Amino acid sequence: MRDLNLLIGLAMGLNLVALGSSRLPSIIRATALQGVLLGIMPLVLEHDIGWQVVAVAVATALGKGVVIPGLLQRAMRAAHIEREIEPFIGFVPSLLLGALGTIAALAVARSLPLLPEHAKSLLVPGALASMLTGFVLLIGRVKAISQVCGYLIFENGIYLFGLLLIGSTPLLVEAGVLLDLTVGIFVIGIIVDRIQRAFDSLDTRKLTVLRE
Amino acid sequence: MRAGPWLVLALAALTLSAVAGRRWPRTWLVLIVAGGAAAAAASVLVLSGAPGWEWRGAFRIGGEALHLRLDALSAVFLALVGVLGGAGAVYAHGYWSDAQYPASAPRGRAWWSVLVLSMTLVLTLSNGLHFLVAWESFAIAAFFLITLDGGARAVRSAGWLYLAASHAGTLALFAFFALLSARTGSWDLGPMNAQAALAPLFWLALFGFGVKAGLFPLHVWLPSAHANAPSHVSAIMSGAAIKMGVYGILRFSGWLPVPNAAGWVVIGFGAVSALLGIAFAFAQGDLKRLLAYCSVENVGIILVGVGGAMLASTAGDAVWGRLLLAGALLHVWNHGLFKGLLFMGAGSVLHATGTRELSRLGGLWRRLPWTSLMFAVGVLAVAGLPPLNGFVSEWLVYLGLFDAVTSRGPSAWAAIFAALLLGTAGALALASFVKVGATVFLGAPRGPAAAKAHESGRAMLAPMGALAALCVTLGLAPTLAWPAIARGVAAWHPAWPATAAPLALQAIGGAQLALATLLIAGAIVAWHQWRGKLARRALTWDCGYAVPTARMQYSSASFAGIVTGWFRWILWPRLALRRPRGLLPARALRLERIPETVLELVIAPVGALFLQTASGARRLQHGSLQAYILYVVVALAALGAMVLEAGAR
Amino acid sequence: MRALLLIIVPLAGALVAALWRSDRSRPWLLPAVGTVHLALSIWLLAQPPVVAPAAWMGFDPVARAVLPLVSLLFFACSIYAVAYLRLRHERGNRVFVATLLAVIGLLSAGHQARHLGVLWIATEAVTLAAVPLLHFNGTPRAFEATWKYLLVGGTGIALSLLGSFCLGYASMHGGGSGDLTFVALAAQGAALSRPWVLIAWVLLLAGYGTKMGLAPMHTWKPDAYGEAPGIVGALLAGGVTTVAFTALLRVRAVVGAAGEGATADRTLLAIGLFSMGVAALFLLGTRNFKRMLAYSSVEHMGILSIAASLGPVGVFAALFHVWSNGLTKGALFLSSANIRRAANSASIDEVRGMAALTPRSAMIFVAGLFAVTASPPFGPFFSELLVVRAALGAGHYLAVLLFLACLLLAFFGLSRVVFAVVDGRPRPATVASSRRFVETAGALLPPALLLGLSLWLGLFTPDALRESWTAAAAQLFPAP
Amino acid sequence: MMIVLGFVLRLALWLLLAPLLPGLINKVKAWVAGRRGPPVLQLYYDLARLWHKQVVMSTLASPAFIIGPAVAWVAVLAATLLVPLGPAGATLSFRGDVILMLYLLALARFATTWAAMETGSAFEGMGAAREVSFAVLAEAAMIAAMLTLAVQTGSVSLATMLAPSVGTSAVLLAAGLFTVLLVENCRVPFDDPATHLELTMIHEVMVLDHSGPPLAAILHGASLKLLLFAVLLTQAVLPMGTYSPAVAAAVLLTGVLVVTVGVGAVESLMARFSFRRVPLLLTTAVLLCVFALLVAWQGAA
Repeated sequence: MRDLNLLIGLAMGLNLVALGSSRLPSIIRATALQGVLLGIMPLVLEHDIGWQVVAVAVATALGKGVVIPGLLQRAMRAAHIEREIEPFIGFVPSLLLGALGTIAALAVARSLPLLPEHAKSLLVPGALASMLTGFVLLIGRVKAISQVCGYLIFENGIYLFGLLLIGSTPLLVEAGVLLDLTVGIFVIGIIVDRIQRAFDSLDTRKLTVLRE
Repeated sequence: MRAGPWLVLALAALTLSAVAGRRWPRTWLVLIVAGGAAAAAASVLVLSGAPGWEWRGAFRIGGEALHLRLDALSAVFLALVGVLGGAGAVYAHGYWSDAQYPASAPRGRAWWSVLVLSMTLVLTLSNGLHFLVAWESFAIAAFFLITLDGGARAVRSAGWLYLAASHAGTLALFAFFALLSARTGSWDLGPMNAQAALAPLFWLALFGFGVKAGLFPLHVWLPSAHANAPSHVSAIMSGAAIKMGVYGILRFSGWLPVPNAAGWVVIGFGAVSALLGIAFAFAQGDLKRLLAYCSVENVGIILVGVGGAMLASTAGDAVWGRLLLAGALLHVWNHGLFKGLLFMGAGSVLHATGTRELSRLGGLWRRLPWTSLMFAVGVLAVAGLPPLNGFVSEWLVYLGLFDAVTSRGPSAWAAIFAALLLGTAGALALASFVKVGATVFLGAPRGPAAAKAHESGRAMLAPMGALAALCVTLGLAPTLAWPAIARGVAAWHPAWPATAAPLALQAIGGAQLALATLLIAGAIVAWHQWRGKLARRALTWDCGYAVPTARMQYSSASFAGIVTGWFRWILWPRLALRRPRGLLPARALRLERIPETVLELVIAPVGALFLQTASGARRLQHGSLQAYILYVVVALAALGAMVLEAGAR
Repeated sequence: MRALLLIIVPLAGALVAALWRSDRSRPWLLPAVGTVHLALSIWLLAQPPVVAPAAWMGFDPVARAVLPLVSLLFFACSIYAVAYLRLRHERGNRVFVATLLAVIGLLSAGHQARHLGVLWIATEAVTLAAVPLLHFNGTPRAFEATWKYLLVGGTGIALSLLGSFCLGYASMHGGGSGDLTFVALAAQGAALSRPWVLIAWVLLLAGYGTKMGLAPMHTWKPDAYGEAPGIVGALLAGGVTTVAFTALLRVRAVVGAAGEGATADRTLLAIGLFSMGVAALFLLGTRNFKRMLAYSSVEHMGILSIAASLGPVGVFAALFHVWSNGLTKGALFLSSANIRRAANSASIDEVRGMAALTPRSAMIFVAGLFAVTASPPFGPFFSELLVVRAALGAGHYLAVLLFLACLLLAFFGLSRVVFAVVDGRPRPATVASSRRFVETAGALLPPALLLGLSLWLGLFTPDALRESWTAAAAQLFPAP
Repeated sequence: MMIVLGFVLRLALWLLLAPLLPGLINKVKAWVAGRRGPPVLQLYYDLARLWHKQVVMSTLASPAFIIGPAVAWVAVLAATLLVPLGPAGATLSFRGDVILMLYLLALARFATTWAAMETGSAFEGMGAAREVSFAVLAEAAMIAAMLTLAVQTGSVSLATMLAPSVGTSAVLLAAGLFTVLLVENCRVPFDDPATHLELTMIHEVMVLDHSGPPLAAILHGASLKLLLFAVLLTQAVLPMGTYSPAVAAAVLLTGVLVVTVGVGAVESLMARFSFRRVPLLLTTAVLLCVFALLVAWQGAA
């Protein structure tokens, strides 16, 4: 349990890094690292580690930690952007929001009716904090890449919550969920790439042609 | 003889005519006249004492078994629909012919059939679900008929306004029938007066049907729709279609219990409609718009009768209620006939001159003698003057009101109010139709269009002649119509059985006949005697002014000027004025426009408010994905709060 | 097995399409699969199979009440697609045909899913599979629409995943065995942890509501429907949204079993009314007739949501409305696609007088307008009347008032746009562009068929369908 | 036989007596002004002369131009048949005849204005417009007056309505009806039958183009209408039912004379109102009649 909480704590720290950083590479890196951490978690959580669990862990770590960040980095280089500029929610307010959110997540998780074995775990607060971070990035950032990272972190949060159910849900379902999530992110990555080519930019302020 | 076969025949002929309408105009004409005649025959049978006809089929539509019913109340309206449907079709054959309107004439015929068919169904269906279906298809058919000449922007916007208003009414009926069926557990319609809990539903029906009937503040769609529609369509819209609203109000105040205030409200709105409708009519400068507003007045008169009957039935089934309802029902017929006639006459004028502007017409009696003659009959009838039919029904309503006053019950106050307003409205109607008749047909032509006018063909004159003949017949022999009307009254209120014509009605019939004889004799004598003394025809004397021009004639706006001033508070006349300046003024201008007050000063601002809200809301969808995700978060929070609040309780 | 064929045949078709060589003959795979799919689902509708209670997938009453509609819609679209893709021969259709077939296969899976996790997987898969369809036109606008569809839709889908987890946790909290089929969850009943059930409901409502297009999560809809080809719009509006709706119905049944049905109904009613209001306001102002259809879809999703909150009677009406709305919307999307193609624009500022240029499509478009605004005798009239009656029966007078007011405003907005497009005198540029478009049978028959079916559905609702809706309502509201 | 005789007698009474009234009024006016004035029978002479004159018709006018006056005359005459003459009663009486009477007067108005509009003259258009406009308020006052009578007597037939028990409302009703009489018959202060300034006239200006026998019909019709109103006013105000036949006849005759003299007195003492003030006076008449109605309602309760 302590190992798990340590990993979750790290992931929560990475949330703050992603919120506070203005440089896109560091956001991508923080997201990637969080993905790898998430990949490790099932190994820590499960008591009897079969090949399926290892496969899921490796797939998660590879997908979230390597493939998608790689895609994003390629798009970033192609678009020649390094920095997030003029975000809708500034970096300091984002960071404050993130910190407050983390505290709130801890408080809220305490008031939720959790099973006794989950009461001490950081899984629920970690999930809430990551989801909040994801939302802040999705709502507050201008560059498409930051938004995709936000979406990834948001999904990481959900993944963390899903770990509560590990062991009680059939593996087939878990694998399906994972596959869907990965494909989803992959498709998003592809679209980002296409947008970069079509608009020659990844600034979402240019993506407001469709409006009332 | 039974009415059922005739009705089935009518439905079949009308359905066939809808199919035949696009390709074969003559077949269509034969079928629709046959259908109209069969419908009228079925109604006449029921109205002359044949048992009412009721039929339940095993055939299901929308999950409900077909249920048709023709009782005396439906028959009163169905007879009118049959007559106007047939007459209007004949008129359309000349007025909106394939030669003149190759694109829209076939469509017009098909929709005409649908309109008449669906009105027939509205009057006979006895199932709430099917009633709504027929009601809406009637409304939509009317919409497509109004916009037959879709090229003109005015026509399109008039059509849309009609459609929008009609839809608002239909939605009220939607709620009405849904609530009715939710309360009773069945879509089937029929007498259910015993269930007192149903009384509040009347307000929904009053709104829904009131929109269609053109009750005063709900009339906003009516003037422009009736003015811009092709004239045969205006004729059936004003003559029969708005009566469907009256039918609805009557039907469901007869079958359902009504709240105690219903009679007061209906008689109040009726009286106000009568007065304001005719005040607006008098001020109009557009021939067909004037006629349209006059329909508002006449619906008001009808509803005064209906409201009075409701008051009487709550005041212990007082006898005067029957007179009022009989007057209202007779006025349904009368108004249908003379307004159909007038709109057809207006159509002939429009056909001949291409304009509806009173200020461009004039002196048409010489070029359109037959149209003028029949229009004059319509004018006399609509002004409620003896010895024509308009007077008889108004007289019945007045008599009922006077009786209500002398009975000195609480409803006397409503009757006093209504009688005063009706009297004023009557005088205004006379003024309006002197104005119409004079500016269109008398004096000198005010423009080249009027000077080169030509008389309409026989297909247009014949139906006008038929309607005029019916107007005269109903005027001179009201006792002929009485049994029919009395059965209609009995169908509305079973405790008011049909009796023989009251003595006073017989007397008025005799008086009408005698008066007509006297008038015709007087006219003939005068014409023969005095024409012999005709020294010469000369320029109008005009106090000696020797070079009169047509533009010096009193115009429509100046004729109505005094009364427009009195009703300034509701008419809001808009004036564009350029005074003559200098010694030798070159130009001067005076334009008066009467706005659609309710539409422009009430509906339009409210609509603008909605549009403003809408455009404000539309700014929320400004293309920024970040905001869209924020909305998701907000929705999540709101839903969470709702659930929390529910949990807290 | 027959039920599984509904999924396998299209997916196999997708595989074949991906491998097929000829661009010219490939589109014919669509009607081929469509016919088989339709035949299968009608057979299943007439003779429903027995579904094992514990099965993860199955053609149960809820699937039976909705899936044939999707099948029908796909059939019409597949015929239309042949004509459409012939017009668009300049663009390769390999991806388009393959993904279209995959979408219908996954939709069939989603409708038949009886397991919380499987349901989510299938729904998410449909969302992703539809992406290539959306940017078929390959314009920057199409990519922008896809981007928004993906991120807003993705957020929603993630929320519904979280909701599913919460529901799973509620079951675990109540000592559940880890069986996440809806039957098992409902069987746990009051044992489910209520707080977690409620949290799950909120998340699932927001999540699947995004997929359905309930306001304020509807924002992707106008963009996606506006930029995607008409067939895609028809399928999204009539098929994909219904998966999310049946998902909500299934979850609502579990929530009801846990004893929180009333709370769920309150939220459904509120979000439904809100959606209708938002849609009505947007309809009043929009100047693009394809976006108009999207807002109309939002409005009808609101109606479904309201109906779903009214108990078994309401659910019956809702399922009826799923059918009538799906068919009518299909006709509108396809006829508007014709008009859009002929006029080369979807803005009412540029398009008018289409009654003269594409008379038959315009006629279907106008008839569709009356149908979709609940004018009799089309299907939506009857279904909406049932909804109103159910709401009045439940005593929701204020809600009905708002409902009718929204219908009226929506009618104003819709009729304004439709008549602006149809009436008047066409612009010269429109006349020129319409010369390149011919109203072929392939482009006219599908919308006409759908409209005809909507009419037929209203007037003569087949007993088999009524019975299937009743059975579905009974499945979702089991008699105590 | 008696019925026919009575009918002929009453008809003769109406037809022959009517032209006397304008002569009386003019005599009163002359007397007040200290002039000798035209003979009382002047209108009879005028009518006789006009009857023999030829007719001139505007080139614009249709046959209705000369039929109109005949129709108007018949209509007024028909209206007089409904009005009871004190003890002699009415020729025709039935429930609701009061409304027929009002509408017969309206028919007369319609025919006159229609004929006026035939000429296409601005002057006659103006007169017609004024006539029909002021009639609107007069009509409301008449309805209110008739309602008052109906309330007082509980009847809706002129024969019984016009014999009310005298009530407090009589004064109000008298004032209201007298005003209506003045406007309906185009007397001062609404109109000035003596002036020849066209712009200020109502009735006179409408008949500018009429000549010969039609004009005679118009003039005679106007005098009939005046008599009708005078008879109506007298009987509406006085409790005719309480008198013996002879007294009643005398009272009616006196009443008509008083009304006639009253009209003459008003014309001598007042100036014509400006047109802006006419509606005000008419509204006052309406209000007087409505108040009379309220008082009658209270009194009869």
